[in-house]
Amino acid sequence: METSSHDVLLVGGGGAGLRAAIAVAETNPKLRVAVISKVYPMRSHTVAAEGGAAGVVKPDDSIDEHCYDTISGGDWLCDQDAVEAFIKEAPQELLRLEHWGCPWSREPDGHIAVRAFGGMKKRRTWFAADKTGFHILHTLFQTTLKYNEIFRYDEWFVTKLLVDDGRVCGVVAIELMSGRIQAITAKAVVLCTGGCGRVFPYTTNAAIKTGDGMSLAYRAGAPLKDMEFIQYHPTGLPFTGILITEAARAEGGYMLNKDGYRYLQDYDLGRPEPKPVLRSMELGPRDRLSQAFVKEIEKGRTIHGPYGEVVHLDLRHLGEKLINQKLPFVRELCLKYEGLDPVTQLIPVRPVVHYMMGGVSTDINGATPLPGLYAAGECACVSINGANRLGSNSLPEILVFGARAGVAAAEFASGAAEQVSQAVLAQAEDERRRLEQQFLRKTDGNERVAVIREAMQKTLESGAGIYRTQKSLEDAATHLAILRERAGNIALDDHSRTFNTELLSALELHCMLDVAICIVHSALSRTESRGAHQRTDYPDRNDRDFLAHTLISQDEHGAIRVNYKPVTITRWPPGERVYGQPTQTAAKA
Amino acid sequence: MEAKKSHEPIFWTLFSAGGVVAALLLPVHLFIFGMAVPLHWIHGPAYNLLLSLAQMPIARLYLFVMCSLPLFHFAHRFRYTLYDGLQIKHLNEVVFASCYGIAVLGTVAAGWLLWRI
Amino acid sequence: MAAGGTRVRTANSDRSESITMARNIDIELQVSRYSPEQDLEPHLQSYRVPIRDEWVILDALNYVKDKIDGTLTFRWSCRMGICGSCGYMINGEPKLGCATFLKDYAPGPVKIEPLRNFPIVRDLVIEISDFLEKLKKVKPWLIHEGSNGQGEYLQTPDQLEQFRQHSMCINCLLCYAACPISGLDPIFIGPAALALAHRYNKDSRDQGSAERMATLSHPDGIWGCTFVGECTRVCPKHVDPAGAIQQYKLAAAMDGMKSFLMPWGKR
Amino acid sequence: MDSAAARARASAGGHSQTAPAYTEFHPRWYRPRISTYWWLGRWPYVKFILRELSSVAVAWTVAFTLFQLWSLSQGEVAYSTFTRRASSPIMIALNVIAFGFLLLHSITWFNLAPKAMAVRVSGKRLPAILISGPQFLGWFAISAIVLWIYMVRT
Repeated sequence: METSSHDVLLVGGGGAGLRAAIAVAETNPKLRVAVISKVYPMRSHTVAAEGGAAGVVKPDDSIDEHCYDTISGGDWLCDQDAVEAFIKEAPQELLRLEHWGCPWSREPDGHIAVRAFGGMKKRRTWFAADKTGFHILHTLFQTTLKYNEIFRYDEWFVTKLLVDDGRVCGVVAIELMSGRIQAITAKAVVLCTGGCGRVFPYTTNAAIKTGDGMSLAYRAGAPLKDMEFIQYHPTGLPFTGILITEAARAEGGYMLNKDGYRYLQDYDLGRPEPKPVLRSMELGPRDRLSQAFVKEIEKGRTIHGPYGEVVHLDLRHLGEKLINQKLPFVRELCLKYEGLDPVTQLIPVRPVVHYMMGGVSTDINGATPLPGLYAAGECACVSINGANRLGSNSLPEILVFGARAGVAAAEFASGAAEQVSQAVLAQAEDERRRLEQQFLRKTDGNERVAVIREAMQKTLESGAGIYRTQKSLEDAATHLAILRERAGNIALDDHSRTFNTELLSALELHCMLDVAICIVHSALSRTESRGAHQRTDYPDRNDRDFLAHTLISQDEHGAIRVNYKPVTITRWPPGERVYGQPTQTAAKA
Repeated sequence: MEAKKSHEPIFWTLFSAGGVVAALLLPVHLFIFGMAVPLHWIHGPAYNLLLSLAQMPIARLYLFVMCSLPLFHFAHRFRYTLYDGLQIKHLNEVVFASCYGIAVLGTVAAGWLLWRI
Repeated sequence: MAAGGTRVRTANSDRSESITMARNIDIELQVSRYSPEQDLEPHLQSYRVPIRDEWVILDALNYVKDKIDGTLTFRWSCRMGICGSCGYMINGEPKLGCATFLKDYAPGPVKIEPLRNFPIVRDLVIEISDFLEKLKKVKPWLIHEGSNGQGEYLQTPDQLEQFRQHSMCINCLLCYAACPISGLDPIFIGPAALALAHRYNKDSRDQGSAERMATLSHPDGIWGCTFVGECTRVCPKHVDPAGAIQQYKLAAAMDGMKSFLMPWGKR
Repeated sequence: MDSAAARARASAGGHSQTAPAYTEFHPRWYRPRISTYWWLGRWPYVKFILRELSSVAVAWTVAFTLFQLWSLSQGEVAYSTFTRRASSPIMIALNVIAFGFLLLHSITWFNLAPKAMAVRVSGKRLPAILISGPQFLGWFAISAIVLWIYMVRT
């Protein structure tokens, strides 16, 4: 088998991967660094982030306030040392991006402009109109072109991590263009493969977000952390799941039920004011808004649409000028995909799966428990998002922890010896044989990728959606076990070597099934409600037993193990999450 | 390559200037002398008057500009039309020499005629 | 395209799940197929798919891939017009598959082919490494000498406005498919890359325009463009590459004239 | 690698020279050829080629004018020969066609000018009409003045 060799290998070419690549190149220009990505880097899903990136920059703001918002927003499941490091470094990273050319929106005097965002008590969200992710990704990608030392494997799919004596020393990957299966060895591997929204039927996530990196790490024996915490974004378009950014609410949009009533006032989120109030009503956190939607359905106050129940997002009172200036992409998306103009019409929205708080368990430098393996971005869980991520924290997260993981991996690789044993090459050879036999040459299967994928998505939606119960989760677990069995019996129409996307989707399906199983089992074990994980059979938060991270892993025999690891609390002891007017806060206390 | 790099802006400038002159001045001239007079929409010019008009220094300058710059406009544009329309970029040298040859010859002819008129 | 190669395939009842959609109205897709392992050249294959109001071309292709023919090969990802993966020729026009509604082509047929002016890898998948080389050539990154330390480079909204439009390029390459020069002259740097170069040149924080001029003012750069204007017309993000290139020509011409008239002046 | 490429070359004879046979793990791209008549069949391309061909009408008009000036310089007899020739049906037909192309050139030229000129006044880009408009007005004015001089002075 052909092999190639690098010092640091970044799996995934999105925001985290590219930021990490630059960090490696800057840390030690002598290192042979490579980015391997299943799509061209500028196609990565970072591109779709809209609203903005939070970073403390204005004089009226402080690191501590951002920390508090993040920690309370995460329902005290955040590791507070990680949060603090993150929030201190976020503005520097955003500034670095500014120096690399990111076209941040500006104040009239030329300084960075900031906007309000859900769950944030201060205005601190940097933005580039409502295409922030797009500009960040392209700025990073174009900046990496400057570094000749960054080698790219574009449109290669990693199928396995090579592990030798407990240490990760490379990957096996398939080149889509040629169908070549190859071992790529490296002293350090950084997973930056993004999230797994595609395990659900309605998601803002792109087709490529299939949890590949989480599954790779899980199969290699690394634990996944807090996988039960899945963020629903309260405002997705009903058929496509296309995201209508939170910035639409930050600029003053209202959430209305079928009576035109701002229903969030009924859910402990404050009183309706004509202008947006920080940490109140429409600017509450995403988990609470999505949960309020389900309650509205139960009350029969939602609107029946062709794709199920919806509520309305009302931007009409903002006026055409503000919408064009601050939310042009929202208008473009509504016109294009819903045939309506938000300047004059209501936007039908529903909660859709948006983000995975959990992921590959890492420390504050992106290191996983497996030596040589690092992770950053949505596929990782450093634990800054806890049980519910605040909007505009994920873009700085990919930058801060992309850079940290890059630096850590570079330092590890600088000190490590090349370790490519015969056993590793044999593993790679075995993997190649597996891919050939189970997929490319297999003709006797009778299952179809899309059928199993759809069944899995429906199972997750009904079993592990916004509200879960013991029964729904157990049913889902049973169902997923059957689906995993069936997935072993997939037959491909396509046996071609060249750009075999059906093979790719089969491999992705296996990754998604791993991730789905982890989600359901993690959710089953956590018998409390916290943030985005709401158990109707255990409606209260239980800090005595569950102020802890779920760690799910599998042993050599494939048996699932769930463990817990205490949350790191430094300066912010667990308290109640209060949103809405200060007067209400006082009344409640 | 280096030589071409430094010259292309000059050719493009001539092309643009010629394009402007051609757009502003040529239609009315062709309209008068190519259509209106031959078709007797307007009366034909008296020879002497026309000659004295053309002999005015300002008119000579005007006519020179009107003839020379549009030829450079033509040379540039027609060159690319041949490249793209006929896919003959490999004949670059021949095409280039012919197009600009016409432009230079036309300009010299115009200068000579207007000098002697 | 070999007309004889046209075969119609529809969903096998045993394979498609219970199809909830109304099947009374459907439409014929004619999709360009090319398998490098079997074919010498592309041919069209027909599929019948239902029409639904909210379906874009991409939904129809995915319907085929999922239910009728798993070998159909195409790129896609975000399906919201921002990742730039799904550019195809749809009835001869370069368009994004995720932003083009199926119902607009009723009663059909709709012809879907790979983007023009690129080598075809397979079916609708084109080879784009050439574009990435060209992109790198124009140095699409901020060049700023001096202090790269603390504090932001100030930029007023007006200064941002100068290049904002040209920064919207999603590299979907529809402009290359629309540009005849890109097809005729493969070394022409092309609309998207030139527009991105212009984007950095017009950025008030950038000081690299002189550096970029060497590449751009080359005959394969801006001078190759004859202003067909199609790149701008097909651009789904209104980047206006044609305008960018002409503006750049004007700037380069001024620059050229200056050094021609004043060779002693500073460059 | 080398041997694979050699195999690819060796098996090329089986099909055609431009399309070597597929070799496992080596992508084989199909490169469509561009027809010589690429500009036919799509209206935007036809329009483009017509616009570019207007340069021939420009050259023709200059040639016609140079011929006129030469006749003028050769005396009254020569000039009357010129006017006679200019009145022949073929010349009139040619000039009508050329005139059509000149109009096409003028209109497209003025309409495209705003694209090339991003004029900004107090931060806002000047609308296209404010750039092309004055050019059209200038064109009409110059044409009117030339016509007026011709009518009055001759």
